[in-house]
Amino acid sequence: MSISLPRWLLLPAGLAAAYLLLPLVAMVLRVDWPGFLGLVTSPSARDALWLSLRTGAVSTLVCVLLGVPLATVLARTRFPGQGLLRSLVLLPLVIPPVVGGIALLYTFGRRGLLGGTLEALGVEVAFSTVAVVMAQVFVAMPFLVVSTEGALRTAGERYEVVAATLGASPSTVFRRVTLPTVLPGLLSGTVLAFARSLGEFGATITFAGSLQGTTATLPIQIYLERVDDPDAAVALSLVLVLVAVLVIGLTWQNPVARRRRAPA
Amino acid sequence: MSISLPRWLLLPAGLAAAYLLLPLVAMVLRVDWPGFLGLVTSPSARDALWLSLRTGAVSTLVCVLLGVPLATVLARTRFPGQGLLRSLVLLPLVIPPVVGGIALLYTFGRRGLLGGTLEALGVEVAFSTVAVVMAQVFVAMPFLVVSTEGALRTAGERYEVVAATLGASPSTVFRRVTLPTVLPGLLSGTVLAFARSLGEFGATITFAGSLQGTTATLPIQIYLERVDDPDAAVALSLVLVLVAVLVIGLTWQNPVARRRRAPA
Amino acid sequence: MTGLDLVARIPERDVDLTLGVPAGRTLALLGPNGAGKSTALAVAAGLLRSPACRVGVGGRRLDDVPTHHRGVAMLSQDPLLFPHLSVLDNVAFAPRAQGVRRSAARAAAWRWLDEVGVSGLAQRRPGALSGGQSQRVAIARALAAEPEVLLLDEPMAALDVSVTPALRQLLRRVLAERTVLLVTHDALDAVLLADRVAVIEHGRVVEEGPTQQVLERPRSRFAARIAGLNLITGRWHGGALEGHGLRVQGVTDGLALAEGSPAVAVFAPSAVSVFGNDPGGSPRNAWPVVVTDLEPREDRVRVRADTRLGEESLAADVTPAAVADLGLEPGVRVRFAVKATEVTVHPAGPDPEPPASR
Amino acid sequence: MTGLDLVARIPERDVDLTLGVPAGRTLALLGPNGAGKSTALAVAAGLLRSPACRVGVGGRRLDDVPTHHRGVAMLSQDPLLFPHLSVLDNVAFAPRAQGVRRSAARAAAWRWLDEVGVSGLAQRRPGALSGGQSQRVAIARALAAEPEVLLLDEPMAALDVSVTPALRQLLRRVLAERTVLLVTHDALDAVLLADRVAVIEHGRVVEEGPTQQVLERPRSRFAARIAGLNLITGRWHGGALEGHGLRVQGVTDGLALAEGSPAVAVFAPSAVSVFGNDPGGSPRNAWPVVVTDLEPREDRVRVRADTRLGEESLAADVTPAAVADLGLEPGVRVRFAVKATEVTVHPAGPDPEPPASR
Amino acid sequence: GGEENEDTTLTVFAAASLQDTFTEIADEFEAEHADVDVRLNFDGSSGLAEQIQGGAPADVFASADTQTMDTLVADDLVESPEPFATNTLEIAVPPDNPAGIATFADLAGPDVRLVICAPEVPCGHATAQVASDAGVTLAPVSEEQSVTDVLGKVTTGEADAGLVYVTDVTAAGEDVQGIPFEESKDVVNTYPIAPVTDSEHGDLAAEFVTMVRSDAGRQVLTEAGFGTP
Ligand SMILES: Nc1ncnc2c1ncn2[C@@H]1O[C@H](COP(=O)(O)OP(=O)(O)OP(=O)(O)O)[C@@H](O)[C@H]1O
Ligand SMILES: Nc1ncnc2c1ncn2[C@@H]1O[C@H](COP(=O)(O)OP(=O)(O)OP(=O)(O)O)[C@@H](O)[C@H]1O
Ligand SMILES: [Mg+2]
Ligand SMILES: [Mg+2]
Repeated sequence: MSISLPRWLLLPAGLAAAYLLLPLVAMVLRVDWPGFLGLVTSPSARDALWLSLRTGAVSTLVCVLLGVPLATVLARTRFPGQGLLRSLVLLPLVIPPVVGGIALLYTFGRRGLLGGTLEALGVEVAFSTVAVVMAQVFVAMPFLVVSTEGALRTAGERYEVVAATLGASPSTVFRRVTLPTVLPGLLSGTVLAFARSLGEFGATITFAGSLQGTTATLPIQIYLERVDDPDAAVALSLVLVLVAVLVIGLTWQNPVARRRRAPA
Repeated sequence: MSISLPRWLLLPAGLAAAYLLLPLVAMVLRVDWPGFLGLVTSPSARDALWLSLRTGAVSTLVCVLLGVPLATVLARTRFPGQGLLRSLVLLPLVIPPVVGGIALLYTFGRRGLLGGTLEALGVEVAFSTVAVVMAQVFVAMPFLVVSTEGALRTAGERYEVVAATLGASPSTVFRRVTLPTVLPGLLSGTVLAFARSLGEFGATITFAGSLQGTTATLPIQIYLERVDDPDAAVALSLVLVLVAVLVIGLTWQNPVARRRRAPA
Repeated sequence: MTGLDLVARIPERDVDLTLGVPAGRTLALLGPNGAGKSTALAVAAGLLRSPACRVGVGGRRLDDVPTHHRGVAMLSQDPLLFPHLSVLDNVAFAPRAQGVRRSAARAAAWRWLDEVGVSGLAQRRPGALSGGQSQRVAIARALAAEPEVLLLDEPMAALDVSVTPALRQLLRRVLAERTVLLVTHDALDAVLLADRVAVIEHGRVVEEGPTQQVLERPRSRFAARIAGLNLITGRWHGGALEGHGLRVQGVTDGLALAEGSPAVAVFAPSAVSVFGNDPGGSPRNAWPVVVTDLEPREDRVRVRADTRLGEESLAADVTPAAVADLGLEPGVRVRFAVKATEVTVHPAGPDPEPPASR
Repeated sequence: MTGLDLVARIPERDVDLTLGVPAGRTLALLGPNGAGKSTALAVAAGLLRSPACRVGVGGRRLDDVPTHHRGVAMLSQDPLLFPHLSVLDNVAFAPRAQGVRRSAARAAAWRWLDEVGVSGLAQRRPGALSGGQSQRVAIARALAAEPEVLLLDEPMAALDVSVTPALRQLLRRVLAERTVLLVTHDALDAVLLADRVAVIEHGRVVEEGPTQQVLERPRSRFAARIAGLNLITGRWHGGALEGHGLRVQGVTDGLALAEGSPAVAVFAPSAVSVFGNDPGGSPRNAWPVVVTDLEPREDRVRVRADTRLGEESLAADVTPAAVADLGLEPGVRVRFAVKATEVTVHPAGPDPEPPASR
Repeated sequence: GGEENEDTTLTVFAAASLQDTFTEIADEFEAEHADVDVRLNFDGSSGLAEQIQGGAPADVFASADTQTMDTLVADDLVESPEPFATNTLEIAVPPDNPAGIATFADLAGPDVRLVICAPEVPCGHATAQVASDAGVTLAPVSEEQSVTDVLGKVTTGEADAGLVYVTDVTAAGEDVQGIPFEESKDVVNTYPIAPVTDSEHGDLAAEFVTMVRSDAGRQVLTEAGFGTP
């Protein structure tokens, strides 16, 4: 507010924005609008959208519930092998999603590492909606962990120390100080995780397969349509984009904006 | 250091770590070690690895050069439509990469939005190594932007204000105060972007094709191998993982650790 | 209530201190910047740990007890109010953390905010406070924790002079019931709030003792710079303090003193004039004394003298010229005169006598 | 050099101030917590903007000039040292930002660190400093910017008493050449560093004028609380200050004063005793005066009197009993006596006379 | 590579299932044309078609189905495609055949975890046709996007059976067991190949097409399990 940015910053920033947005514009221009509504309201598309939203929400929740603790442990403690762990946590990002799906099969599949155990427990995940969530969590969690950890480090632990001297237990400190302090970073991470879950395809189709209403999420539907009818794929992608803008817009803008209004 | 974490945090954190690492273990267990060396040192694999490293490095650089300014503008200014822009910037995350590749083709391809302009300039990007970098930048930049923006917001602008009162120009403030202050978050973002570039496949194969030595990166090679020989695909993935651990380990751990040592 | 025993040994900071605060007493830490005062507090709070450090409260060893279980609350040098909580919630934080219900915690927070005079700001965010307002909220937040042991790092910093006396009284009242380690740069804080004083220089305790003794007759260079005060304890009778056979007139800084209540009169040696015989004039206090001692210091001479009753030792700072004029030397009988307006009389707590543990 | 004109009108904070500092002068801002002192500084620095605010330096309107082009450096209430830079680089930051070469900037930084007495900490990170050390580094950092206009928010906060006098002298020297807005809670800072004083309460200037006038005869409640000092300007001759026909003995707080150099003697009204005739005894200063005025305040009475020469007005605080005893009323001739140890004599800068611009 | 002596580069876009065979044929083609460098670009047929529509610099396009080729013909992007290979479906089961599949009808068994291609993709289209011809109603647990995905489920044992092409079973080697079935003969998938209209090396492109359809090319394809059109 009070500080001006260097002018030259606007050039690369504008370039970056243009580069990210132009392909969207090109996509919108290619959409076959007369057929659009019919395409995106077909039962398979509706099922896929609904499934995507449900699984995306659940995955994001799981990512937050598991990922925030992991990020906190990585940012706030020191233990041997921590450096290695921090790199390893990133790997689902690097592995092509399809290979990630294979790895998940090797682990949780019928003949996988834990397959026997799971079978004994009567749990069968393959080809189920649970598998979709598992695939999404696997690919999306690193985003949440990494950006939350960065925010935790940037914020430092001064306020946590103060809270402890006021008699707050570690749990209270975590809930009432740590989390609110890193809220902007955590929200960014959550949004990243949600976006990545929503767009997830490779690991899902490999690990969970694709069946309308059960495992065929919107990206999978898009892939299938693409073979038949690229226009339909683009139209469906646009729906995905719209949904994402809506969800992200509603959940992300407001808290951040609210925070902004409070003077720093 | 001085503050203890809630014990119960270790449970979800451990679960998260296990969930992310177990598939890797399963993958390692499945590798056909006798054939491993031959597989991963084949000329096509070597070409692909080298190409992946080169393009990944360049993409990350481009992401940082363009993405950090964009993140700064998003975090430090207010303008009409900013909220929308912030959501839109995330979209390359949501769109399935293949659709992203199509959108890039629609934009920069010979018949795309800017195709005529580019052709007039004598520039042809599609199906070249430049196209690989463009595809990677498109999918990876949002990570950098979002996590850097989160870090900028978490850090606040107190120090930037102080610097300005000491007569530092906006450029100086940006270089000597803003960037160092958000270094941990920026590093996380950079690592995310690099990892995502390294693993990028869908947009690349669509926009840049899969020509050995020119556009066939390691993930594309993995994809092609998988058609014939899933074991080879897994072996190559392991190489990708190894490379990522090495690169990330070297570039990420050290600065973060160095920062940590300085008392907060 | 419980005493505090502390060994703070942090070689990286060149700090090696051993301090003890008896149960329910207040120990003031004085010392130059970087002496190690905040370090001592950090060790007591469990924020700084090292195998060479020892912290005990009420005989219980706390070395391995996490900060939040120590029953120790700390006011640090920087207010560090939680930026995401309102002022009210900042102050209610400690009661809430101790399991008090929201409404009760808020009520307590209102009370404390009122005590430090900023209840009008309860709904603000800390980012919208001035420096002194933040400091007051931070004081309220620390006091609201109602800990057994309280660590206060320069509580009066950034406060304007118009609130300082009232806040001192508030602290006096609150600290009376607690075991307190108080860092201050102001001798008056030590006089009014602390039972004992420790002077720290270069990470070592260079002087330690009852407040009156250390401030009246400082042995360390630093204490000498800030202190050298005359303190007379007694009771408030008929608008003056009576004690040790002296009647002392003074001003009370607007604070009410009950008839017969314990009080302490404070005045600087520099405020004491020396006369050969009763001077008349405006000074309300003029006591016959016998010079016991002359200490030249820089450009003045400190004259020490005992009251006729031999009970109370007082000091006066005069110029060398005055020493010559009046022929001052040990054994000479003179009068020490102090204007009533130079003497401040403060309430002295329920027990003006040194406790047995001293 | 350039003067500063300021209209700080921030309705959200209930602040509406108009202030002016002539070129090369220092204006001290006094006022209770939350009065709007820091707000005024923020407006001057360009950190707070609003259409209703006006900032001019040397006649040039700065309203739309970004902070870094204003030639204004600010020491804020919180040290806010850059955590990622060493102490040395923190202090070298401003010269570097102004394009000075690295080696020259570092040399300047060393110099400033030395001036504030923390050159031994140059290689440390700010995180490893004590509170007072941080404050000193922050002072050095602000001074190293060598701005035309300097904004200082409580520069002496958190400093220990042993360094305060030396730092005051440093500031005196540095501020003499600059246009300065100085926030302080200590009247002595205003006396020694400022030409004029503005007292702010509830976001409004309630009193403004030359330091001596405001501090000697405060009209506002707040100023009355902190001030009411006697100031006598003159020149240092033969170990005493001579001016306005008076010879004043005092102590110099260890600072050397050159023969014939301008100086100011400061003492509190409460330190002045009133006698019917020459009292003898230790007080070195006893001047015949004529009572002009009696002002009862709370538990004491301020007696104002002119020296025989009619040039200098002095005040003494005495108890009502003393007024009765001595039969004080306007026109009565008495003696005002002050002990030399109660009078501090400070160097008064190159020009002890009020400048023409006043 | 041979850029140092200004070789002509012939770019061939081929369906991913042709990876091994076309690599071999391209080697032979390079051996016969010393100054030609063949660049191969593999992806799913529809992906390749999109790339060509997007202006990709292709000289030859070999598709895994006629439908995709036809869309390019309609856009005038390729010239006169010709069939060069055929493929038929086969049942793939894990080596131990846990569900005991022997015939096509067995696939409809209640406890069989069957995966097939989605109807939108060519292999799924063929699957649907075989099933309806045979009067069998299939209840798959998953409808995959590509043959590779179907095969992946079978090789990892996740599925009890899958329907893929003969060539895929051949390529997968010992990881799966192939079970041919009579009904597949009626639904033949044809692979067409064509030079791209915009090609700057029209003659060479035509030569490559000829090479693929020559006896030498046929032999390579047959070894991989392809049929002759
Ligand atoms: N985090 C730290 N790491 C290393 N040294 C430190 C750290 N904090 C303080 N120090 C050093 O330890 C010594 C004692 O510091 P401490 O903060 O205890 O001083 P203090 O007595 O509180 O001073 P002040 O009056 O300035 O607050 C100082 O020399 C200081 O530079
Ligand atoms: N960021 C802010 N937003 C809104 N109000 C503010 C903000 N900062 C300060 N205020 C309010 O503005 C008024 C003036 O504050 P300011 O900081 O100028 O006081 P100050 O005179 O510097 O006090 P102190 O001596 O405590 O530092 C106060 O009432 C304060 O609560
Ligand atoms: Mg300290
Ligand atoms: Mg202030």
